[in-house]
Amino acid sequence: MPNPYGYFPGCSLKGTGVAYEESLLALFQLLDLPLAELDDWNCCGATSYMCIDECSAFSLAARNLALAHKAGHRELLAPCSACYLVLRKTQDYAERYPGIAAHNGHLAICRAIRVRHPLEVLYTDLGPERIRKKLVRHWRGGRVACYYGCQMVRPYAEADRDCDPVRMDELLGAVGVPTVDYSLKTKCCGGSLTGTTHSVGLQLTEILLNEAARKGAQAIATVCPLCQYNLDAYQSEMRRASGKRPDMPILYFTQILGWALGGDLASLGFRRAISGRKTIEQWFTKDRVEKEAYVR
Amino acid sequence: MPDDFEPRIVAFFCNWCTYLAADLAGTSRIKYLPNAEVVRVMCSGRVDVQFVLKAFAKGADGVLIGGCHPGDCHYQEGNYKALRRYRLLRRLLRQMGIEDERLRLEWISAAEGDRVRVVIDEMVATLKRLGPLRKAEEERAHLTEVA
Amino acid sequence: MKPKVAFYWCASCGGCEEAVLDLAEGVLNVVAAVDIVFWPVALDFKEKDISAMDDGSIAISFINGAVRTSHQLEMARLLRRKSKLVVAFGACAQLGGIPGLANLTTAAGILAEVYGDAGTPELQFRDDGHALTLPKLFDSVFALDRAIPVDYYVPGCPPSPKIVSDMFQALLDEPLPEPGAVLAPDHAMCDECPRRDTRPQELKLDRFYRVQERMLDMDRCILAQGLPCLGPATRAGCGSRCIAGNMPCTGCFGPTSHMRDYGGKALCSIASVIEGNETAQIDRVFEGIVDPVGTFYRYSLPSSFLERKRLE
Amino acid sequence: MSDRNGAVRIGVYTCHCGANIAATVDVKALAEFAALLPNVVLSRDYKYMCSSPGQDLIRQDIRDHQLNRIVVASCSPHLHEHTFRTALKVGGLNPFYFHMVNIREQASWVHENKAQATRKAKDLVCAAVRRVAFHQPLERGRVAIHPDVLVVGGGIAGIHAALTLANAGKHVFLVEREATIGGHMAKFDKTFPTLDCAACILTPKMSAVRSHPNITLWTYSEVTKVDGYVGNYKVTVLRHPRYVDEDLCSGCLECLEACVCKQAKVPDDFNLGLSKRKPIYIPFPQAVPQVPVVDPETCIQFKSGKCKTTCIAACGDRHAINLRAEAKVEQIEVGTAILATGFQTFDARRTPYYGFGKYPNVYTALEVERLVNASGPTAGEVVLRDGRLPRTVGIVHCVGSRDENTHRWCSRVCCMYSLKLAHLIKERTGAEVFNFYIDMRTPGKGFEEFYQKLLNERVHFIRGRVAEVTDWVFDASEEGKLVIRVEDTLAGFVRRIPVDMVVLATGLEPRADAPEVRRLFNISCASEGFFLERHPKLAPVNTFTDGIFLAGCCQAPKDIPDTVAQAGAAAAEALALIDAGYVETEPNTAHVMEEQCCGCKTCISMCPYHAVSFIEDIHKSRVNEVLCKGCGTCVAACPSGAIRQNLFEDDEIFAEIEGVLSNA
Repeated sequence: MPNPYGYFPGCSLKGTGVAYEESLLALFQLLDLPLAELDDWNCCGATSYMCIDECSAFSLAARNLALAHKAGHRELLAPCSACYLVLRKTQDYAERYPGIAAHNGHLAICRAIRVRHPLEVLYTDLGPERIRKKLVRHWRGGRVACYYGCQMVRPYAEADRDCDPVRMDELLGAVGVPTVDYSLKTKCCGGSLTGTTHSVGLQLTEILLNEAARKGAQAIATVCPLCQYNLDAYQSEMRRASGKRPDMPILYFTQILGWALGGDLASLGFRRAISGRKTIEQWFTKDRVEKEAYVR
Repeated sequence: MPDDFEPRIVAFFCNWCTYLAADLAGTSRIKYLPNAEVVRVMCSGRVDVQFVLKAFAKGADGVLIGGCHPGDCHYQEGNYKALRRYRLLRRLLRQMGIEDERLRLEWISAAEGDRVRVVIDEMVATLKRLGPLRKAEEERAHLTEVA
Repeated sequence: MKPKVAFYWCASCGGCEEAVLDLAEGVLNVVAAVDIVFWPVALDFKEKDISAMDDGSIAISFINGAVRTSHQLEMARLLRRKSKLVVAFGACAQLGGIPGLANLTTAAGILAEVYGDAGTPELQFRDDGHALTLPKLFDSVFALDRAIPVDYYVPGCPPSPKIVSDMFQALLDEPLPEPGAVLAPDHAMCDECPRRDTRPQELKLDRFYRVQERMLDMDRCILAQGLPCLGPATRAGCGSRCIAGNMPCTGCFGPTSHMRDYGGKALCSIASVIEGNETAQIDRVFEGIVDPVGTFYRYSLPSSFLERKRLE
Repeated sequence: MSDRNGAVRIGVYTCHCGANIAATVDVKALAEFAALLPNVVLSRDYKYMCSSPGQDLIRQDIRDHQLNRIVVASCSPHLHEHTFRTALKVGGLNPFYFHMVNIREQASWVHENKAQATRKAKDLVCAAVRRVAFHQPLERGRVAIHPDVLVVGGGIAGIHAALTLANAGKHVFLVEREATIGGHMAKFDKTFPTLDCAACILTPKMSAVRSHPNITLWTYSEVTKVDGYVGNYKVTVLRHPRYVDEDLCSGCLECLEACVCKQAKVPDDFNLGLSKRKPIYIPFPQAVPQVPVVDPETCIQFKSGKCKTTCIAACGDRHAINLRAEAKVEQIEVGTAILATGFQTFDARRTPYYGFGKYPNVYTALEVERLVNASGPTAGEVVLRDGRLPRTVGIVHCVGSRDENTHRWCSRVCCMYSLKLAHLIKERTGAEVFNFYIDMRTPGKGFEEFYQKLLNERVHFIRGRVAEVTDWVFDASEEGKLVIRVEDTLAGFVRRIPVDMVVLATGLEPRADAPEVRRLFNISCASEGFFLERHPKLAPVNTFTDGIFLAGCCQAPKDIPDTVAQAGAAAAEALALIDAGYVETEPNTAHVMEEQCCGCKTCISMCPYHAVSFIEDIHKSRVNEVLCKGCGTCVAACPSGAIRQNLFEDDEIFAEIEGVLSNA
């Protein structure tokens, strides 16, 4: 049994993004990659904190990193791109501006931890080839647009290339999922604007959905709970806003991989989807799975 | 130590890299602290250990040796000689109660004007923390018992 | 009438006294030539006898040993007053010598080192009416010329018989040498080293040894064998006795007149002939030199630029 | 010291340098301070010491006050040491009885607090006064200059420099890495702003090089080693085998026809892969020399050894083709060298948001230079990779220039070549052309007029840095196009402009191998990586290594006229040295005091130039003062202090150290 990755869920994965956590845990179990959730973790410090009081935000992040250090982890998994960015940024700033480190004791030690995004873990620690070998279910669904969002790749292009990331495409490709060339893969999903300046946020998500459809995608795969939520939750409003009637499933890459590797449907959180439920039905329903099992 | 302590640094700069970097800092109007005074030599390899000891003995709080980056020496390998002497000398200085930070060897190329600022300002800060090399009164006392 | 001469020892081991006797029968010529008025180690004269003499009535005082107590200082000053010429005799008087290494610590440090918690005698004590005052032990050791003006220097720990007899030659008949002269050749001893031709032109030492660590080849350059031999930096005239004994030169004859800080110059030179351009490798090479000060300033710390260890 | 040099009478001169020094250093106080220093008989301050009245002042005082030492506190010795030494000489004093104090670059310009700057200046002057007392009269040595010249790089800079020298009767070795000379210019169709044909002005010069009796042309070759010093460089050149003998080949090119590979399959580097070539090829029709090259990577004979070698047959009894040819090593001696190694264009893949390498219709400017070139892959037709004619073209300026993330500098030529390309594209295709620029930079003869001309030709100019080139569309009008997203900073909003073709105006950067070349010739690079000139204004083609000169873009981005001018200047500098016949060397060499040398041989291994040798019969070391470059490493290493260095004597340096610390 390899020693586990430290796992920092962050608020989203316990709330709006619970499907992400479910599928992530299921997938990592299928791949025998143990995760150990951080004990007594707190808010990562993203968004609101970061723009109101940076130092408090750093302190919050630093505490989580310090906890990970205390728990003896060398690596900390942050599935939410916002958490991932704040943790990484905190380390970077502690490095560059000793003043910050002075401000908060935790920062001194937090550099020892390697903050990682699950996508990058799957890609570098396993890689498409080894994942292909574990393939159980053959893809019967349609084409998928891989959408990475902005925070995972910028400014720290460590999880993937900063302007045209490809690792999700390659991983999904490895399990037979056809992906489309999607130019907006790192464009803004609307972020927290959907909460503050709703119309603008909506506009941004709509662009993403339309372009995906134009490129022939019937679903979008994401790596971040905020992106997923923005794209998933407001499609009905768009229906009202414009003539178009998008009803596109917005999936987590972990759900697709989990399904392909034979994960138990119930454990992959499909039922939590808001949009594109029909498509999801078609692509992932139980009977279809049994049929395949029978075919094999 | 008094707050108004202004460290004195004697800086041996090689003619082709570090001295030019200092000139570049000038033409670029980069501002740095006035505590370092430059003695120009053709190559860091010319810096005799005696020079460094003399400087410390005559009241320098720090000594800075500036040469070309490894592999870039205008005289091919003078800077390596400087490096070797420096490594052994700092051990001797340690025995004599002189902290490592007081003797600094830096590779600064002709293009690195701002590096001159960074190094000198850093060194001044460090020396202010360390305080004067010679705690004049009692030390004088020691050395003048026979006078 | 014969010139009056005085011998005196300050902080020294007595070897320099021996050195005079090392002249063997030659010492008789000396004795014949001079009238010895003071020589604590050999003859029973008292300090008061010197005090009684007229100033300048002694032709030459030969003082060996470094100055490290108030009494040695007094005696040095007394002899200076009474003598026309003062000769700093031997490494300790000339450079501070082995006792000079005490400048790595202080008087208190030394007493603690030597007596531990046995306690040290107080400076004053009396016994059936007699009072005795111990001289003050200075915190630093000084070469003789830091205490009094010196006319001539005779190097060596101890000076070799040849050097000593040459000295008497030089001082007992006219013309006298240049004031301030060191009475020995002014070039480095490599020149006289029996092994000089075995020194390679390309020397790149990849480690240093201590004497006990290596069986030395009898007829190869000792520096080339990885021992920090200071012959190249040290004044000639010793007759290469250490080399003959297959030991490296440790520099007792001190610097030539072309350098200012003996240890610094010697270090600078030896550090130049090693292997390695990266810090880590260089440091490995120097690991073999465990005590740089003891290696390069064994006889000359008090007369070096830094003179003594900095006070914490 | 006076016993050594007679009574020392020092004159100290403090320069105001206008306000450059006087503003931050109290020059009056400094002069008064200096007057009281030991051996100083006279101390003055003056507005500009380097001016001729300033120098006259020194000359006059030397006579009137019997000065025998001079200290000038002004700028860097690298700037005016020579000036003042000459003044001493004219004044009848040995020029080396002089020391210069740098209170401008290293005091007034770098400090703000006047009191502190003045204190520092005083210390430095005090040091100089103590030092100069020890100075000795010295004579400069002379080194004969070998008349031959090495020119590295066969672009327009190297070509022009080589021809200038050759026409002046000097022999030139021109070494070019590629199989042909011509460099980047050979790839261009027209040149701005005159739009005259690049080939028409370049190719005659190229063939002139080939035929010139005074030029030895070595293409496909590299300099691998440089030894020696100004006037006497020994250079090793590696000549890669091109497998076709330059002397035997008549340039008929029948071998190309004969090659068993009937159609060309190998991407053609000269056309940046826009066309294909055969394993045996000639870079371009006007290549010089007109001699094919065999590419061992792709030639069947090299790969399998089973080729019919029809090329050899075709060559017949000329026997020019020898597939077993091996690399040759040439050793030459030259007195001077001109580096004209040029530049490389910025790799557009480093800016992925502009889609180069992702969208086929995104081109680099250099590719388009080939497209518009009559002898290029499309014979001058500007067509897209799928053969379509572009209706709208967007030219993105400053790709890899003026950018924190790539290169900070302006590449100087992009604005103008973008205008040129805009004109040519419009002329050839009638397409609508957009320029996206940060600032239009047209500072050159006829440049601004050319810009006006383009405006009148109705080429569009949008001021704003392009955010991205993408294929995502808003509406049908953008279908199948590349969309350029940019903030139009004049209109004040973000625009989306759909185009068929995108041209990236990539900037100029130092060649990847610049660091190796720099070390080879022992010169410096500026921070951005271009070779460093000796002085930005006063010695723009010199380097800090005597006898090595710079020409063209290896020193900094520049256009063809500037490059040619600089090449001419470099040639002239070389000629000046050669025709003088000798160069005066600095006397700061080392010498052994033989009676003090103990023959320990420590110094021998110190010298990388083998200037120190051991004379067995007297058992002493000796310095060859011609070979000695004056670093002083052996001086520091000499254990018995028997080696000394002129101008950097121990006495002088110790005096300087005590001086700077005198009021510590």
